[in-house]
Amino acid sequence: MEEVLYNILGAVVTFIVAFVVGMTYGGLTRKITARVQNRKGPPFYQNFIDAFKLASKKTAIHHGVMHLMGPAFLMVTSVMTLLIVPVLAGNNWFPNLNFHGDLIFLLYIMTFGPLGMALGAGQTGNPNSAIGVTRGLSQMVGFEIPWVMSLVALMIQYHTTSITGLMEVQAQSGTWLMLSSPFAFIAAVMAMFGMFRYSPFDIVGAPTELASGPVSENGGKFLFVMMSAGSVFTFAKLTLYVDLFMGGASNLVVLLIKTFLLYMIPVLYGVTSPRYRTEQAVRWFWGWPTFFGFLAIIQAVILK
Amino acid sequence: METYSIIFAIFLGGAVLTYFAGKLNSILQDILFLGSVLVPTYLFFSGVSFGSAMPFSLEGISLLWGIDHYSWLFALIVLGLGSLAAVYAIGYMKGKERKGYFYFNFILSVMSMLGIVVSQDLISFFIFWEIMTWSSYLMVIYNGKDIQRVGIKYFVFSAIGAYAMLMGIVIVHSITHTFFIEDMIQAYGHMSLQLQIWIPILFLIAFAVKAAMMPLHVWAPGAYSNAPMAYTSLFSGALSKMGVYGMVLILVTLVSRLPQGIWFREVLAWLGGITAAVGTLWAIKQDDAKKLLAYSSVAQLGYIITGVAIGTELGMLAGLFLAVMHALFKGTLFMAVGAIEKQTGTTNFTEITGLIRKMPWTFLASLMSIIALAGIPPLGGFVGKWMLYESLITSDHYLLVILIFFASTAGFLYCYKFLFGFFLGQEEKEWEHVKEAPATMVVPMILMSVFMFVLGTFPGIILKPINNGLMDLGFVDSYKHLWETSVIFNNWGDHVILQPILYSIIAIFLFFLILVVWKGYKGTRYVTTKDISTSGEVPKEDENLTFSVGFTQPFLRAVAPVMRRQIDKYYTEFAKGLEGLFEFMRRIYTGNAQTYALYVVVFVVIVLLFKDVLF
Amino acid sequence: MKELKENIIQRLKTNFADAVAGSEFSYNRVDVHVKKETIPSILFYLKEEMGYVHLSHISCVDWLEEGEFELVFIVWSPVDKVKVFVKTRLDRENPVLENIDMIWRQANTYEREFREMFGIQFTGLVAPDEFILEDWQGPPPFRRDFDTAEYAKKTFWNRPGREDAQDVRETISGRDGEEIPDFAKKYSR
Amino acid sequence: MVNDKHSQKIVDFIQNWSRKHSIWVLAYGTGCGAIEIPPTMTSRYDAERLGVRGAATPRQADVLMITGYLTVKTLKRVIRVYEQMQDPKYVIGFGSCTINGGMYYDSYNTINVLDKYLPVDVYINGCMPRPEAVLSGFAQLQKRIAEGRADGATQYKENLEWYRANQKRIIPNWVMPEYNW
Amino acid sequence: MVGTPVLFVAIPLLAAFLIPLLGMIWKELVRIVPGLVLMYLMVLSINLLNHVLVSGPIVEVIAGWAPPFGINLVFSAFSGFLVTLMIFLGLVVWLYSYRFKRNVGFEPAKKYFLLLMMLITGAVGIVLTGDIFNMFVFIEITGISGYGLTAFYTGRDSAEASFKYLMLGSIASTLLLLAIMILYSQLGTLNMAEIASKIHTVNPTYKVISLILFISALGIEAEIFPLNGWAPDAYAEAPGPVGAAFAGIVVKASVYAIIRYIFTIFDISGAYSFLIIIGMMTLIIAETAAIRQDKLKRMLAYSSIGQMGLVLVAFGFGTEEGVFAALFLMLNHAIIKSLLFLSGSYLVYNSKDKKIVEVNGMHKFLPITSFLFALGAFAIVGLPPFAGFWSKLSVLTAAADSHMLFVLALVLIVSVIELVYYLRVVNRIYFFKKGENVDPKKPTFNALLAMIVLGALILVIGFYPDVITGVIHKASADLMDKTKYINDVLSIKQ
Repeated sequence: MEEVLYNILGAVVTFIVAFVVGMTYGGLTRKITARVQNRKGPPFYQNFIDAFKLASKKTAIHHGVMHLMGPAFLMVTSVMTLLIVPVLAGNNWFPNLNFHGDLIFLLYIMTFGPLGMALGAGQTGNPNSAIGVTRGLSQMVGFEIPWVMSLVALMIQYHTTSITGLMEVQAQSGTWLMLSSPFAFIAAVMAMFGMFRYSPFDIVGAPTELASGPVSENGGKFLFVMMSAGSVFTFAKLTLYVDLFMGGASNLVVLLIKTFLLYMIPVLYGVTSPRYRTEQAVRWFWGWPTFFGFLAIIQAVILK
Repeated sequence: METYSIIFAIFLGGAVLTYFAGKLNSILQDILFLGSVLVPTYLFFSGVSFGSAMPFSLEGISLLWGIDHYSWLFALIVLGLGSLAAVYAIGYMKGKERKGYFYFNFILSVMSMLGIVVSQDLISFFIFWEIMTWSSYLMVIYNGKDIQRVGIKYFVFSAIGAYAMLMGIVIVHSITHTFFIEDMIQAYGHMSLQLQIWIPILFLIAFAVKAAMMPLHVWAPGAYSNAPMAYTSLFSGALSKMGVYGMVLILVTLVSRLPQGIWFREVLAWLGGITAAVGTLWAIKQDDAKKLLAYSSVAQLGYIITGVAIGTELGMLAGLFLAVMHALFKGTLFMAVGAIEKQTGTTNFTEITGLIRKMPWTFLASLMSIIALAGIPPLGGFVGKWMLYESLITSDHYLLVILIFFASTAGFLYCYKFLFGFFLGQEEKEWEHVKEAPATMVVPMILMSVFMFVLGTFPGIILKPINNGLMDLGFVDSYKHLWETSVIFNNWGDHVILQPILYSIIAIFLFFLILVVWKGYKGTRYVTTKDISTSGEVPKEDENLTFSVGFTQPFLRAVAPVMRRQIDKYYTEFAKGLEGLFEFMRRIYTGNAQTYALYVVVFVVIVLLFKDVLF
Repeated sequence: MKELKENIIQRLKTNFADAVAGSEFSYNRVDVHVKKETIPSILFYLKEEMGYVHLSHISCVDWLEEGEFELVFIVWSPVDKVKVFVKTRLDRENPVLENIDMIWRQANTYEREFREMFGIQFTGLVAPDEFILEDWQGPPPFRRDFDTAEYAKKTFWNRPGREDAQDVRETISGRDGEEIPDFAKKYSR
Repeated sequence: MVNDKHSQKIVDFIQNWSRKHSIWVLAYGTGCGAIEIPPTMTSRYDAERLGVRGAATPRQADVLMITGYLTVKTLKRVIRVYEQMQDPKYVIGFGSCTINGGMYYDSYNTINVLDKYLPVDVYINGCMPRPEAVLSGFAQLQKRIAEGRADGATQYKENLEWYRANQKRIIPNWVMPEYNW
Repeated sequence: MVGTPVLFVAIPLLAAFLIPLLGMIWKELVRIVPGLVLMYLMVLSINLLNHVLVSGPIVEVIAGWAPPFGINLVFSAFSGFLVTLMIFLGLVVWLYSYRFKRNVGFEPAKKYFLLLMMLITGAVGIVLTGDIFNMFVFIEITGISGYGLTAFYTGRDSAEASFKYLMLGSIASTLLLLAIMILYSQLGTLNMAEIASKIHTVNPTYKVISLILFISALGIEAEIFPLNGWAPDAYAEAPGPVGAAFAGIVVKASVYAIIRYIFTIFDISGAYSFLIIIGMMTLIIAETAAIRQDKLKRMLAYSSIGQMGLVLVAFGFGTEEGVFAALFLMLNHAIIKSLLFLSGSYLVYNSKDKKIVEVNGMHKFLPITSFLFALGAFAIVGLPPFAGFWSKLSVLTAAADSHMLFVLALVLIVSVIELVYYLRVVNRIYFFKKGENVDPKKPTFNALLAMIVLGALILVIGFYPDVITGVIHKASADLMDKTKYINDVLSIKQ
């Protein structure tokens, strides 16, 4: 019983850390974007202000049950992902749930939220929402291919399908997988562009085009929950990448440095790129990233 | 073994009686129909024991009916889904014409599928197979719509498959001189290599046709969407599983003993993967729910075939588990479409929108089955998908797993399209009158949703029978028991414990539900979907803003080069060529007496000239 | 070119008795005055027989003093490279003309505009009532006897005492020669 | 605790502070003034440093900016957009046209005074106001929010009948849905 | 002993000649007498068949001359089975056309029944006789009545069809006579058993030429490709019951003759493979031709030709299994194809062109007829659990046991084609809208009864084939045993 309480407490702490870090990263992204565009930009805590404002905003209307539940779906996914990904190796305050974080399970639980959210967006009846959802799903089909290829390459090379297994491999050999399986890393990073939906892959939100897409009918508290879920999700995904390719992290500072560096790749790529069309984006993912995925698999088969 | 005779007698008698009862009283007909499906089901599960068989003989051929754990599993699918679909059909068929025809064929289909499962000899297997084919064919043409194309295509493909199987059967018979499956398995080891290769191929063609495998799947979309939905749930859920049943039987008992069997498996697995991908892409393109689900069925069967074809224990478990799940969720989905069709009169996404508040239970059932179909935890579909991927990865199918994953991810598009098209989007005045379907239609759907949920957390309930069945078939693998009641393993030792996942999902979900939704629900009120941000424009009452035409166009543009090649077209070209040839043949008979006389003379002369060669 | 123009006028005159040539404005323009009953037939003739396939414009002039509207149909031929101005006059009190949008589909838009802005009725015109003005209740606003300032004053009445906004004008005029503040200097180049 | 005046005050202060520093402007250009928004937002004037950023839909936005003249036809849409926005919400009247009609004072189809139809929290004068003026307008709005004086929405609710009467005076066919926030 | 085989020839022949005379007494007798005769013969044949199955064949000597000098009739298990089948079909056809007179008037009905009885006489005679020249005579009787029946509707097309039949029939007679001449010149006997016992002494060249002539001659009657040009026209233009009679009686008799020559009389082993070749050719070309037909009866005719091809293939295996399959197929084909002709002719009864499109939507007007047609269609393509399946299975099993996998595959492919064109018709009957100027005619009660009897037989054989397979097994064993036949016939003494 104590253990369970301990775990729950740890989960709450993990969540708070993820929330704070994710929000800060968001703010930093805006700042960096502004600097790249020769602007001063908002302060790095701007996202917290926005979130707080959204939370304090009145939310008077809804369009039905699925609309109400959409944010909850998203939050569940974020938290589940966070709980399954080992945040800090061997640290009791950041437990993973009592089983191995299995990669395939993770891949699927990660789609749970966006689909639930999409249902919420669908019920609002806004055409922009539906367009955004289909774009998002199409893009997902695009980037999941290189992403899965890189994961499969790791799995077959090291004969394990769990994250902890891959972390153990790195701990034992002493080298990060991004060095020993460079192609897998490249493919995964390219897939990451799609995952974080920064420009040129921001076709889902597409502010001037789709009126922010799926979230267009969500204001106030809905948007607050989505924003927090997004932040947590961002952190969870970054942690997953760090665990898989950068040997995990033993303390929070190292984790922050690694995740931040990783995060900058899509952000910096994004601020200098215009937006793709949907089919262009999908095809982009089936081009070079998939090629690197193939290379990763070939390497894995050779080194198996 | 009286039970078998009684069961089949009830089926047959019930079918005929039900047909004629329609002339007397509609309600009596319904009761008879239900009785003639449910009573045999009860008798079967209470009265039939494993290992006992009923031998008898017909036309000098000894036949044998019996059941083992493997066939029991499929009997469970057939009778379970059959009973639920029968209950559903009562509601569905209310007020429709040709009720007797429908009931008759429904009962015959259930009977024939059970017959296939209990047949321990090839002849009764084939007879029931053909009864299944024509009874389902009669259902496909039930609507009388497009039958010269769709119906005949279905029957021709089925017939090609069935005749291939028949050829296999008689070849086996010419060697063993009995029709028992047991004897075929015994004798297989002593056959010549050529026969060892050809006999499985002949059988697999038949099963591949029924399981809608590429490139023999072209009948499926039309047939599934043309049959009445109450039957299609059975058609797609159980009838297509008969192909899987036979396939596993052949793969395990025959092919696994062949050194070259690995090629069979690879080819089948790849065909299954391609089927999944192609089916998914075409499902994405459809604007009609029936067609969408039909292609989706093709795709799902692709997964199942891949699972059973790779042939490791995990793969077999995955394939058969997915088969059970597919019966559940695709059955439910077709039922949901049937309910919507009954209530609104159409199944086109571009016409219907916003039914969620009108048909909440149907929506719930559809949502559950879609989640299961997409393979998202915590429902049962995930377990099957997980095992499939793990089995593919652990058995070194690296590229196949990518293909399957592609199909599965792209599947989200049509999953969402289905839910969005019917239930979400703008609520329209046109559909304001729509009510929830009657209880007889809703209850089976909800029941099946519950099963899906249970199987998602405790897959062991069904994995154990699957495992027993595989053992009964003589399936040998070095890894034993890769499952527990709520844990799934792969053979590298990685595992997922399902219970805590479910609990944590439910806990977190409830937490946020209460925190956000409930709090929000109290403070908020419902507004119609006309009240959306449309740049200030006020949508008119009859104006539908739902985005439903060309829903997945961007994605389809991305995959356009693949979609351009349709297998159906090649078949059509081939058929056209054949018809041309036949036309030429027909012209041999000129209708001219002189020509005929000439033929006679030429015949006699030629035969006389070549008499030394001929005689 | 001159011969061509002569030829055009000649042809129109022979076919339409009421056609009167107008004064000459520029080298590629021909003006023709007709009665309003002739408009459909002359336009049709121009399009089908003489190759004036392009309807460039239709304009309306309010001759308030003469109590008439003048409608000008400008058609153009890509072969002749000549603009023909077909002009007609309508009674201002009861402006009715036959609909010609079966000759040129795009005439429909012009006709709707004239109907709304000038109150000219086209017999047989099939189009929604509203064109640009939603819920318009006043007189047709493009007629010269429509006093738009008065209408605006009446409909969008101003704040009492602020009708002329004199104080604002004074404040603004007082700003002349004011120094530019520092923060603004950086940007105001 | 909620009834406690002091804690309520603190909460109000924090809320106002966050609202002040996070102003999401609905991207809804009604007139020629819309062209002044891009320079305000982009590198030269960079309104984002004040927390001002664009929002795509009324549901997410805090501020409705009436950029320039407002025709009768547009007014209808603007009212609808305003009513779709969620509390707290503010209106900025932008340019002379919103104040007294500006150069369109005698036009038959543009309104003259915006605050008869919508509660305006801040007017920015000028024809057109330059981005500096826009920024100063935002600063003014922030000040009013911080002081808790930006209560246009409350006024609108309280005096709904008067506003409705004015609106209906120039939009005779009132087909809009009921007021919802 | 309740009767002798000679009655099978004598009674119908007598009845045929008496029919015009009886018609003078009472018009109704014209259509009652044939029925009575056939019923009597039916009882007789069943009795005899029972007897024969237990105690061996009956050899009847005519005019007191013992074989090999006199004409003899052999009622063995094989021939008895066929005779019973023919008589049964004759009975069904009679039942079906009992009310014929009411529609067509007295004179044509008189001719019809007369010719029908002659047809049965001839066919039964072909099967029973033990003398090749006698067989020639019976073939001529059959042929002449066949020409007459084909031209029954005295129209232009009927006459043309009849003329084609007549022309090819004359060629057949010529060839047959030639063949008989060759054999007689070599052996000096016409008795089948005698020839069979002496055939090994004949010069192979004469033997082969004689056989080829026999096959060519009989092949015309048995509808072997390319000798079957008359068949589609004749079937299409003759009345429905006549089509059934052709398919069930005439063709069966001709096939019997071919089989008798190949299996019993000649000892040429190559003949079996020749049977397979021509059988396959017939099967493939007839079925592919059938799919492109637009007239119902013509389609059925081609289908019938194809089935006979399959029968020849089954005989061609030369094994007892093959013979069993062929006989079973003949039985099923006789029943099912008769049913199809009988019900099909009502489906297009009043239409002008007898096109397939004119059966559209008939199930609403002729529910039972339509159902029976569908049943027949399902049965003839070999769908279980109907009768056709078992015979098709036996054919396939026989093929597999003879290791003729190529034949097996071809038969199955052709089955798919067959399936397609039958399904098209059934779909039309049940799911298409009725054409506007089609006026369906309700079948008469006895016609319906005849069809229902056939339909019931299909179901009975389908569900429980054992009722008939015992007899067929014995019949096939009988055919295979050549020496027994020779002994049985030649041992008869005065």
